[in-house]
Amino acid sequence: MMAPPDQQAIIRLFGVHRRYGALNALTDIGLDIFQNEFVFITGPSGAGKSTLLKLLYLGEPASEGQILVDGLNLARISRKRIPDLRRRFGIIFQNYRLIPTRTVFANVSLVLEAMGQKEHLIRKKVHSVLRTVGLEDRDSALPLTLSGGEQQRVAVARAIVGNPQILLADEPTGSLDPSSAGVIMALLQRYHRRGATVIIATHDHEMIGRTRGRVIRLEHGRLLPQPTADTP
Amino acid sequence: MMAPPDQQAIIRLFGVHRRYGALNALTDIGLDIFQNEFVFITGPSGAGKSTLLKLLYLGEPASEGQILVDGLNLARISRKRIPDLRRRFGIIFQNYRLIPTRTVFANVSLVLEAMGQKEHLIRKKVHSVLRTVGLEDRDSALPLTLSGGEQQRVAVARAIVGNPQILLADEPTGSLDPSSAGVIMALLQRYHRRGATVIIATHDHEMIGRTRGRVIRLEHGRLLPQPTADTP
Amino acid sequence: MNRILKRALADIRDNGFLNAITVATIALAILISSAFGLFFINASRLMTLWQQGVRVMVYLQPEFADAAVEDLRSRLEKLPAVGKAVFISKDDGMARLKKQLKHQLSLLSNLKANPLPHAFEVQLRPAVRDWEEVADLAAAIQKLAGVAEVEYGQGWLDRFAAILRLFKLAGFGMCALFFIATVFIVANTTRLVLYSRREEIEIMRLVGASEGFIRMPLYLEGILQGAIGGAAGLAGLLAGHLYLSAQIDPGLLPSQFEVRFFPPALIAAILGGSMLAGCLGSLLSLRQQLKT
Amino acid sequence: MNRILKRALADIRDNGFLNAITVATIALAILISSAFGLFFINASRLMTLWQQGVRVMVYLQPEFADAAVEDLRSRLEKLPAVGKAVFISKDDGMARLKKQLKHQLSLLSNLKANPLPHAFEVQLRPAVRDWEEVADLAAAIQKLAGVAEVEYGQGWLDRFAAILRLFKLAGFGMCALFFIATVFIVANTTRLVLYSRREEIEIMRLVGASEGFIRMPLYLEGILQGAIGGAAGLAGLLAGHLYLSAQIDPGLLPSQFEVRFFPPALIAAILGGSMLAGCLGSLLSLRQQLKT
Ligand SMILES: Nc1ncnc2c1ncn2[C@@H]1O[C@H](COP(=O)(O)OP(=O)(O)OP(=O)(O)O)[C@@H](O)[C@H]1O
Ligand SMILES: Nc1ncnc2c1ncn2[C@@H]1O[C@H](COP(=O)(O)OP(=O)(O)OP(=O)(O)O)[C@@H](O)[C@H]1O
Ligand SMILES: [Mg+2]
Ligand SMILES: [Mg+2]
Repeated sequence: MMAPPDQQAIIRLFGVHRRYGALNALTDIGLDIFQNEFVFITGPSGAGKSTLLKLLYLGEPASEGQILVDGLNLARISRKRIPDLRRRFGIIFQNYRLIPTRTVFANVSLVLEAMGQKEHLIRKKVHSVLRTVGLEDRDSALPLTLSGGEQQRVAVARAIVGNPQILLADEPTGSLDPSSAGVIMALLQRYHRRGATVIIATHDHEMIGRTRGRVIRLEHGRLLPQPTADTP
Repeated sequence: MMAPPDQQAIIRLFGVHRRYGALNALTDIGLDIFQNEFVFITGPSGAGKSTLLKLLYLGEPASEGQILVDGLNLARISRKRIPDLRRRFGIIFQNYRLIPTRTVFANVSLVLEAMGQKEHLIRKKVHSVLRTVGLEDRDSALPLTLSGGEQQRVAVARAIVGNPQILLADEPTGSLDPSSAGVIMALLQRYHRRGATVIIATHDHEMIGRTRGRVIRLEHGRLLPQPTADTP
Repeated sequence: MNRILKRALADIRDNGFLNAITVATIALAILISSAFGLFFINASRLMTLWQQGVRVMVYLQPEFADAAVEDLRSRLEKLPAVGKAVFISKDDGMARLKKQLKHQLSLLSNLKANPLPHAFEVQLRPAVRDWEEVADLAAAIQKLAGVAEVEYGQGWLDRFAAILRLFKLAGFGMCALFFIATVFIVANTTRLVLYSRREEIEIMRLVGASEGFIRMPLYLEGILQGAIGGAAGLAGLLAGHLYLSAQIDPGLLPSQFEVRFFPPALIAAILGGSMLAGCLGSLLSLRQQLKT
Repeated sequence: MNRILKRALADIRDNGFLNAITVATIALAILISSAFGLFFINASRLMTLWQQGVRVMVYLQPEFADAAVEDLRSRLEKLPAVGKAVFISKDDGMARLKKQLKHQLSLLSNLKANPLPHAFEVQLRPAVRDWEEVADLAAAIQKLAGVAEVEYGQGWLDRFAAILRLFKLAGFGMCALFFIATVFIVANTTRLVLYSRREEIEIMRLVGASEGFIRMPLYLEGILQGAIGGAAGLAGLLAGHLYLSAQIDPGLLPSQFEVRFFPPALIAAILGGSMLAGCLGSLLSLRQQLKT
């Protein structure tokens, strides 16, 4: 699904580096991601997939280079505007990052509360999204009492409940059996069809094979030359 | 690899239940696992795989039924003997459970220190096992500065460094790309050949297909009837 | 606001242990610093009262006419610092002297006539605190017609006043120190609590919550904890105070004195300080977390 | 042991922030409770000294021979409670009386002979603390040959003694309260710290570490933190003490009195208490974690 040239790039990276001390997690990344694209980022363990996602939502700053998200220059954004930026993203973190002291419901509703939505609306939306990921009856459980796959599904629910423009998913089905994984992937595809841009970091070549989308390969922090685009 | 009848069962479960309030995570599990077996536990998300492993190392007590590990009755074991029991196991937790304030080296060496081994021996063994999982140069990193797959490999290293009798691995390659996963699986098989009993909870049917071992299926907390044993 | 309060209360419920420890620490810290404050306030009130117990003796001229006594009394009692003026006739004076000189009575036995002058014993108003005020008063009395001499402040009382001053100095210094230390202890405790919750706060930031959204409930929580802890500390102090006051033999204390608790304004100030301290800790902690 | 210490030190290094906060809280808590202790000890020493300043006056029989004075003095000074006995001849006595009665001098002007007896002013040893001891002493002196009457304890001193007793009662109570509160605050802080580290402790248990292996370094850490925090608190107090002592006008205080710091034994006790408190918190916390 190489985006047609007239389409708008929602995310642009120019010469981006990310260093941790002597370690170069990302080296000279130049990349455009277009509105409503479905992108896989793949590569071996430690290649820099998660780091790349982190740079987009300012989980960490780039060491060098420019990143534009929907026209915002991330290097120049003021601290007060960061929440604004992050609300454009729905993020499924590799390690889920659920709040252990809050129930499943509270973890998911947090996003909507932070947006200032009305309480009865929040309740409706959260229950609906929990139903979609198959956890409607676990809404009052604490995350640590859930199985790994259940936690991952809560993370998915939290990422999509706010109806974000861009979905960043870091290994969103790593803890799921094939059938649950299929459900989640179908969900992300449906979400994509509604107009969102979806970026998935994953090792799962099988999943990549089954799904239409651009594949970006990283190795040792560098982009590999893209194979011929597999247009839809 | 159905164990021959003369082989000794190292783990035996009789009518084991585990309930969390109204939820039955495990129902009436009866199971023998033999010395030096290689066992996969599989099943959909929330089936009870992790719970079953937790019962073995007394991460949680069974609600009902008897569990024997190497002759020890877990229901009767005194609190003081629990560390003894746990040292028979090497455990790869589903969520890794690394200590965030300690370096990779310290996380792995902890096991040997707790066994009271000599410092120079510890250093040698830890470095050797970190080399095996491909992290020899990250020994002084903190876990949260590692990628997901790197963390998982630290968890593997910690599980095997103490040379335990039984290895419990909960989704040990979920965050790994196929080639790293292959390395880890080869490691677990080598470990098995050295005489250990290996029990792996996983969704990865591909991995199960590639590896010789008994497959135990769980669904909704119940054992499914075993398919015809695939003897080596 | 209602929403923030709701979230703060939910948060307190979800973090029961942390809250219990925080409130207990605040209560203890407030208890000890205000126990000292209360002790100091009462002790210095007692000492002031004692100092005020000082009489000023006014000796009249030998030729003073008995008829003018009432006139002088009313003039004395009109002075602002004076509470009451008690007339002591020369005969009363001799009786007192005999009691005072019981071992030297032979002295007095040879006397033919009573050589003592009439006198007034002047008691001061409770508002009179300083030694200087007493000296001013004495000077004013000295000027009145018929007054021969004014006497006040025996040696031991001078010494006492100096010690009282020292006591008050140390006391105020320590009150200040204790309350500052309390603020720090409370703030430290809140910081520890938020440190153990930093992952949660980080997650809120990552899902796009604004700083205000994150902080307001935490500040409110700090304020609530400060209020509850402070109130508990003061309640404990009050209980101890009531118990101990009941134990004290009233005969030991000057009759005008009663052991008192803090006045309401001070209670309010202590609670306010404790609320502020709870909030301050959250503030410092959240600032620090932003920096890293 | 060496290994445990090593692990404790590594642990302190790895948890820098938590340790800094713990040590600071311990230091503050120790500072305030021992500041009060110090204040109380000095104030009550001062008051005791004052009370000891009480003289016992021994009036001799009129027929007492001047030659026997030295004999009586040595007998007085042999009494264990007596520090010094100063002879006051009848002439000295008259001179004092004249000073004392400056407003009633006319009283004395008619005297032909000095009717006063010889007397001894007896000063007490510093070790004499109680009013009862003074009374016992007086009774003992009364029995000596040549003694007509023994006088001690003027009215104001009685009153003072009662207040001193009250002050000491409240002071000891508060010292106890403060130190208990300090122990709790320190223990609470350690509990909070270990609460925020419970995941780590749980992990150690899961990989087969024995309770001893887990706890020993933590206890040792609590003890080290208690020692460092306690020492810092005491050092702060010492600094304040030295500064304030230098500020005090020595003229205000009795000459035998100097403001003192804690004796070494008490310092050791405070440090010990603070170490125990640090350890106690760890103990409670680890116990609690085992139960859940
Ligand atoms: N905060 C950090 N400090 C130091 N090094 C880091 C930090 N975060 C990541 N790294 C390193 O950067 C490299 C890339 O990490 P990243 O998490 O992006 O890998 P990844 O492609 O997501 O791998 P995985 O598939 O294992 O999750 C790794 O070698 C990792 O150790
Ligand atoms: N401490 C707990 N309290 C309540 N319910 C629990 C607890 N632990 C597990 N459960 C529930 O028990 C069921 C089995 O959980 P378990 O973790 O064993 O699943 P699993 O087979 O490992 O799943 P996954 O593949 O997703 O890791 C799940 O529904 C889970 O929510
Ligand atoms: Mg990653
Ligand atoms: Mg599991």
